[in-house]
Amino acid sequence: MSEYVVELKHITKRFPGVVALKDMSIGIRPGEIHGLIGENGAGKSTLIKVLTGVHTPEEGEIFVDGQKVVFKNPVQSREAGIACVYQELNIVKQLPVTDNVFMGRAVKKGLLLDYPRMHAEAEEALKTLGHPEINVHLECGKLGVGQQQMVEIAKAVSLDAKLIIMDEPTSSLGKEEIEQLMETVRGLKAKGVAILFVSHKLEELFELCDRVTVMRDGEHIITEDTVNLTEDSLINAMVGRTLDNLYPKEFGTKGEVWLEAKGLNEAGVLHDVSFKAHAGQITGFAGLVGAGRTETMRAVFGADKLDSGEIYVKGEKVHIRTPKDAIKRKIAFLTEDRKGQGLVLNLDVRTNLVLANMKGFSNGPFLDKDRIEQAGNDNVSALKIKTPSLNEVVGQLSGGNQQKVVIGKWVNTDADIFIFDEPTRGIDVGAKIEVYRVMNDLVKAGKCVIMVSSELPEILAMSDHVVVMRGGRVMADIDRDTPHFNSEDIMKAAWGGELD
Amino acid sequence: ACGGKKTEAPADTENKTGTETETPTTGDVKVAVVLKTLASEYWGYVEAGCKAAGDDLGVDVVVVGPGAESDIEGQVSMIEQQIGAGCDAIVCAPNDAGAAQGALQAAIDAGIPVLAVDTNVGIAGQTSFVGTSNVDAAYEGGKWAIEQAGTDAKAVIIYGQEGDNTSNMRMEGYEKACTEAGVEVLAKLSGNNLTDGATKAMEDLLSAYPDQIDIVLCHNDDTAIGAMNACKSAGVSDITIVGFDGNASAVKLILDGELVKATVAQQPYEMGYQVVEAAVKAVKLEPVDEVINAPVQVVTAENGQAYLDNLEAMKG
Amino acid sequence: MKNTKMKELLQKLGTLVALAILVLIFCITMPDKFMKVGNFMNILKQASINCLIASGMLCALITAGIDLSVGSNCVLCTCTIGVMVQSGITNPFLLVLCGLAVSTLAGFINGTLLTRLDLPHPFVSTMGMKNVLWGLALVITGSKSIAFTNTGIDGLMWIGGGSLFTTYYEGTTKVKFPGIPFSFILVIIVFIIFDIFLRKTALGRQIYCVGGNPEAARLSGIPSKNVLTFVYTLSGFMAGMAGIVSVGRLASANGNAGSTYDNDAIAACIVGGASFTGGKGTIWGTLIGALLMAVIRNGLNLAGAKNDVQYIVIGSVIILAVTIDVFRNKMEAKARKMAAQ
Amino acid sequence: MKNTKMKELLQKLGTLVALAILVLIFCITMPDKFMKVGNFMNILKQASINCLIASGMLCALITAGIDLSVGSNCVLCTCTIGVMVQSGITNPFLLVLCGLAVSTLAGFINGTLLTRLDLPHPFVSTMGMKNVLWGLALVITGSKSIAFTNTGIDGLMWIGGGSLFTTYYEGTTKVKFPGIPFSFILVIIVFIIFDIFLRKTALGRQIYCVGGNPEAARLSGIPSKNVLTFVYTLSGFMAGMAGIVSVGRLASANGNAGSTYDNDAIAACIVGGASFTGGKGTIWGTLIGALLMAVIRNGLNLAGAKNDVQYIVIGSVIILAVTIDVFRNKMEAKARKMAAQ
Ligand SMILES: Nc1ncnc2c1ncn2[C@@H]1O[C@H](COP(=O)(O)OP(=O)(O)OP(=O)(O)O)[C@@H](O)[C@H]1O
Ligand SMILES: Nc1ncnc2c1ncn2[C@@H]1O[C@H](COP(=O)(O)OP(=O)(O)OP(=O)(O)O)[C@@H](O)[C@H]1O
Ligand SMILES: [Mg+2]
Ligand SMILES: [Mg+2]
Repeated sequence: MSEYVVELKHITKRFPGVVALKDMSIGIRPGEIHGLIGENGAGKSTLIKVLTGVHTPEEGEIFVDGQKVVFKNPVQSREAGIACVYQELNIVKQLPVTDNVFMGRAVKKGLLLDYPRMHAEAEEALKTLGHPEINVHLECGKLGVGQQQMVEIAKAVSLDAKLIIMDEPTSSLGKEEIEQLMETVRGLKAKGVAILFVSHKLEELFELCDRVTVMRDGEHIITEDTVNLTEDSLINAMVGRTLDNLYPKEFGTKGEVWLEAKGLNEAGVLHDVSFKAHAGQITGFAGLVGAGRTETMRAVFGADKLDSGEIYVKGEKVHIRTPKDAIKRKIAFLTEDRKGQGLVLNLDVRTNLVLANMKGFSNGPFLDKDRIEQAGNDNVSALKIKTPSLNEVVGQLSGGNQQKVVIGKWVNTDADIFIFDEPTRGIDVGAKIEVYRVMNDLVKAGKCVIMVSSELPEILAMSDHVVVMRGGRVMADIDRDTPHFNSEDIMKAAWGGELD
Repeated sequence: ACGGKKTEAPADTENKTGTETETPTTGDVKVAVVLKTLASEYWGYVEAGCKAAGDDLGVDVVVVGPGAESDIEGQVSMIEQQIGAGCDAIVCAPNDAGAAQGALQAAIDAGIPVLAVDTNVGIAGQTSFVGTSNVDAAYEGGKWAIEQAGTDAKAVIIYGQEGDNTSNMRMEGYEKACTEAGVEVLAKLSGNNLTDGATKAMEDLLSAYPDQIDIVLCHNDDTAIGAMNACKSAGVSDITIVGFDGNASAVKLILDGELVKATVAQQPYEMGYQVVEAAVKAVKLEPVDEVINAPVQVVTAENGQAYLDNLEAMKG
Repeated sequence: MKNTKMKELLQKLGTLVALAILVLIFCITMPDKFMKVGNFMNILKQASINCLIASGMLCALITAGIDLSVGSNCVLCTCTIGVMVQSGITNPFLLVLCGLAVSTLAGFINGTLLTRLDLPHPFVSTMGMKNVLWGLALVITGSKSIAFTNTGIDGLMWIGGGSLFTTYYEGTTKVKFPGIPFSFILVIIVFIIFDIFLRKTALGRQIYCVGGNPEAARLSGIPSKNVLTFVYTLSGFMAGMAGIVSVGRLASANGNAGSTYDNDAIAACIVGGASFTGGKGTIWGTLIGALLMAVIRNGLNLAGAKNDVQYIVIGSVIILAVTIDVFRNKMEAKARKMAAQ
Repeated sequence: MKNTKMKELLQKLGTLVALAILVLIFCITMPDKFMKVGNFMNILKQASINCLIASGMLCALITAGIDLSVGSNCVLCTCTIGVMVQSGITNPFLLVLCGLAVSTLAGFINGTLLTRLDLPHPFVSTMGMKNVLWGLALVITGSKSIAFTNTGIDGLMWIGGGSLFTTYYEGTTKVKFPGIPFSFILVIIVFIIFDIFLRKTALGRQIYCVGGNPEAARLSGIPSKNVLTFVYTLSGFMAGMAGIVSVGRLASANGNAGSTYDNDAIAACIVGGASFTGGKGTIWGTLIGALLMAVIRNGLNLAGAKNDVQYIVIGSVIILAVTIDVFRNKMEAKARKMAAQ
């Protein structure tokens, strides 16, 4: 009997233009929670897809319970006892929850599917994940992103697997849901299921994992018991150097109010939302998932229609009906859903980088090739975007690098007011610092930055001023130099408590 | 580009056109035939006639046609190609006379004899037209049906594609026959030249005019078969359906005593044969009649068998 | 339960409203011609071939694909039978078998081309096949039409031409009730099977998955290629069924007969709620779409409308029907949003 | 620089290989008929209308849409001019203006229907419009064809029928070199403009963006709806251009002339590398696609192939051309993969 439930030995996997995995090895013990971390584009997702039979490696071997196996497709991997929650949502939006949970599997009664049983099992799986409220008959497209992620997790958990892989499962979940998920993971571990857990959030790894493997550039760097690791040693292994300050906050000079919302209302979504954001400051928006922060920003940006409310830009009352109006008013909005709303996946990096400012990169009707090239190269080096070239199709970049392209897209506009909705979602610690630096530079240049984030440490470290929302309402408005500027009070407000 | 003048004007007598070169021997003569389409039974007979003439006269005959009668541009292209590829005479059954005239002008300019078959091109300088007027042919068919059903009969017409010239002419002929005899035309509907469309049209006509229709005048044989289907499934048996084209399948139905009682046959094989004959004559600078009338025949139960035998013989 | 389901159905099918309105208009304007049992039976008959073809097309559309070869394929089936009958074969089972086999094979080739050659979209492969099959139908029939009447295959012809429960006025051969066309009964049977297949079987659900999110389907281990191959094979088979019905309905085989079928089938599906982006569409919606098309044609014919007017009206109604559906969806979404408050 | 660009182009266009092979085959098998300057000029002439229509269609396809109304729209333009000429108007500028205006308006309506009614896919709206426009063309011409020859609009007819640089044998009217068809020169001019437009202008790139992800485009400040409306208007305008060319090319206006145009245009685009899922396609690819189609038709006609054979061959070549492209793409990806270090 082997030490490992699943072991990968000397795996090499190539894609056009890149070698995603180089002689990579990893072993997962039964019943352990094994963390996997590495920079964006390090090859984590590729490794996982090799394990689940989606990609066939050029070299290397896979062992399950000491037996050599070859996975030609996901079914073989699933039959070998491996389940997976992929990084990107894999939901068929048009189908109900039950169908999604049972996608690729069938519970049959005679020739037909046994829907009553499938519904019951799907309900059960969601209940154990702490989401009994999700209606299994509802089409998935009608659920929130967080709920969709839960469906995705239920899909994996409901399989009777010996190894469950989770590729950044927490990136679209709120704090509460992350807690719930961790409980579930621990429960699975107790049942003897092994877990391979990918995350860019160090604290999650330390809290949850028994061992952690670090990858860099497709290669194995270390595998260590968590107890022997510190944040610094982990980061060092990951990026090849130590990072002294994870949150390099710099202060600008507080200026005029550049963006002000007064009494925004949208039936069922926003209720009397008002806030002010100053130039030369980062205004943080804190809250739990579904607090209405995204909806607020979409409304401000003209992506959704408001029922009532006023918006002032630099003191002037404006009527923003479409995103185009907003951009004209020098507002930029980095959306949280990069695939659906941020990028044109089948176009190249170059085009995506200038997507929001085609006019600015044109002479008359013609695009200025040289300037675009210049800006693209600047973005790639400033944001450390890992791509073979500017001509690469964006859809083929790793998740984190896609996020960086979206950031680049907005940096390339000459906006004054930047709204960043979950800007660091899914990007590695090193890259996060780059994003913070971008924000710092903007603030120092006297721009106005709004940062919506579900990560409290980030909010606390980077904001000059925090707006806390809950249920589509503003609960609190806290300055950095007031005593309420601490995690307890912000959480309290996010849960609906009164601050004195 | 119109009206290019020859340097050495040939004896420009009424109907012949000559080239400046010496008369070619029949062995090298190439006749290009561009039909409305080849993908139908009727044009298959024309093609067979052309080829047979080619064999008999020992000339090279190329027969082409676009995929559908509605493909006007396709036909223009074919005419251009045939002229471009070199031919001594060109025969055309135009999908659109105007369009064909435009394309055939190049042939006239180059002194290549131009002949029309089945449907007239009517281009200035045209050597000959072999065919029947669709108007007259339809008139004959209509008259025959009225003879059978009586002048107090009521008729419906199922036409082909609106805007199609042939369809328009057949319509004219049928209507002429009806007005002359005082037969009321209850309705005119399109069957799009397809059995499916015709079946639907006839079903709807039977619905709209129950027990009133005595005569169904159709613009082709597929249409007639469609009309027959509708009548049969509606239990209508006292009706006279007239088809057009003289396809073997329709003639067999006539002989079987089905509701299709007649089909107007324009002798496609004959037309094909005669037009090639005329073309060869024109190339040899022999005189050719400006209009060569192909006989029209209303094929009925009486003469049907003979007609079929004839068709069979021509194929062999 | 039953009630809510009915309500759901009604809600989902905005086109049903369009159909109802249309029928109403025709009933009011032409009570003597349109509003007759016989005419309604005619409409059912006239919709049959389109319904059968559209059912296969629907599956292709659900997978975000398209099958442009259905019309030619249907015709090829009829022509195959025609050629066999000409050569003296009259065993109905053998004829049906061969006809269906040819069409199913053609569908299978469509699917194989798409999946094994990794073609980007079935538009190309099926457009190519449309031409190939059309050509084949012309080749085997020698571009001639073949009549089936009096060839001794009345049993086979009954499928497309026969009616059940026909009643006559006593002692005459005059038809009182023209009977329910068997071809439409066939459609209903086929559609019930499709409904169960699409909603309740594993393969049926996989078709939606492949169309709704091909990547997710692949990652979930659904053999997308096999599913797609199956879908196009099924589409071919249904085209074959339509071909069998047209033996009796058209009483003739003609290689050029199928030119309008593809577009009619697509229109029926789309009007009935399917979408080019895949993952959507129901068989009952398709039925309504097909009936809608049949009713327009029928009504216009009864009104004696000319070709040109028919084109204009049909075009407008297609746009209108889909508009109504879109509008109704929007209203519904709005209502949901208000209720969420 | 120039060299690598040429290489890139060659690499990108696997269909060019298919075209070359095809030309070679015809040249070898029919040196006397096919391999003549005159014939090549014919091919260019024959491809012109399809090229013009396909250029507009390409834009629609890039936005993941389709425009099925182009054929009817082209015909409507010609018929409009026909009716005007019949009523005695012979000012070429006025005729062109009115023809283009009608087609552009029709395109604009297509775009407006799509974007303002939020229709799910332009298939429906443009299919509806196809019928409507066809009907209109028949209505205005009274379903009769109108001949342009000798109506005093020779200037206008020259656009579609004239040639440049025609040379004659000395002292005769016998044509030595038939001249480059002006319609094809027009195509080249239009295509160069399209190339620059699609590759180098902001609006052109926006068309690709809207095709790839309309929501992302909207949130990046690209007015997706306006871009789409523009695309369909442009498509209508190009159909109008094709209509103007056909005044001279067909020398007649006939309401039914456009039945094959839609599919030919789509085929040209798809064979040339465009995709139904949007975001892909180049104008030069489309040119090659259109030429490929024209060469097949021309070669088969010269070979005296029958319709049935033609259908089969055309279908097969369409499939083959796209297969070659897919295969070449795969090879290229593989090569890049092997090169990765
Ligand atoms: N299908 C593909 N085609 C081409 N290149 C790919 C493909 N999938 C991944 N890559 C490349 O392989 C490398 C590894 O990507 P992978 O998605 O495994 O990274 P990752 O470690 O999961 O990063 P992240 O943390 O951003 O999710 C990247 O450079 C990426 O661009
Ligand atoms: N995970 C979820 N669970 C339940 N409802 C959700 C969820 N995500 C979004 N919603 C719905 O969307 C509305 C507003 O969500 P919004 O995305 O604006 O919130 P947010 O504060 O930005 O949260 P997030 O962190 O998900 O972006 C909520 O009122 C809720 O109805
Ligand atoms: Mg990843
Ligand atoms: Mg949010």
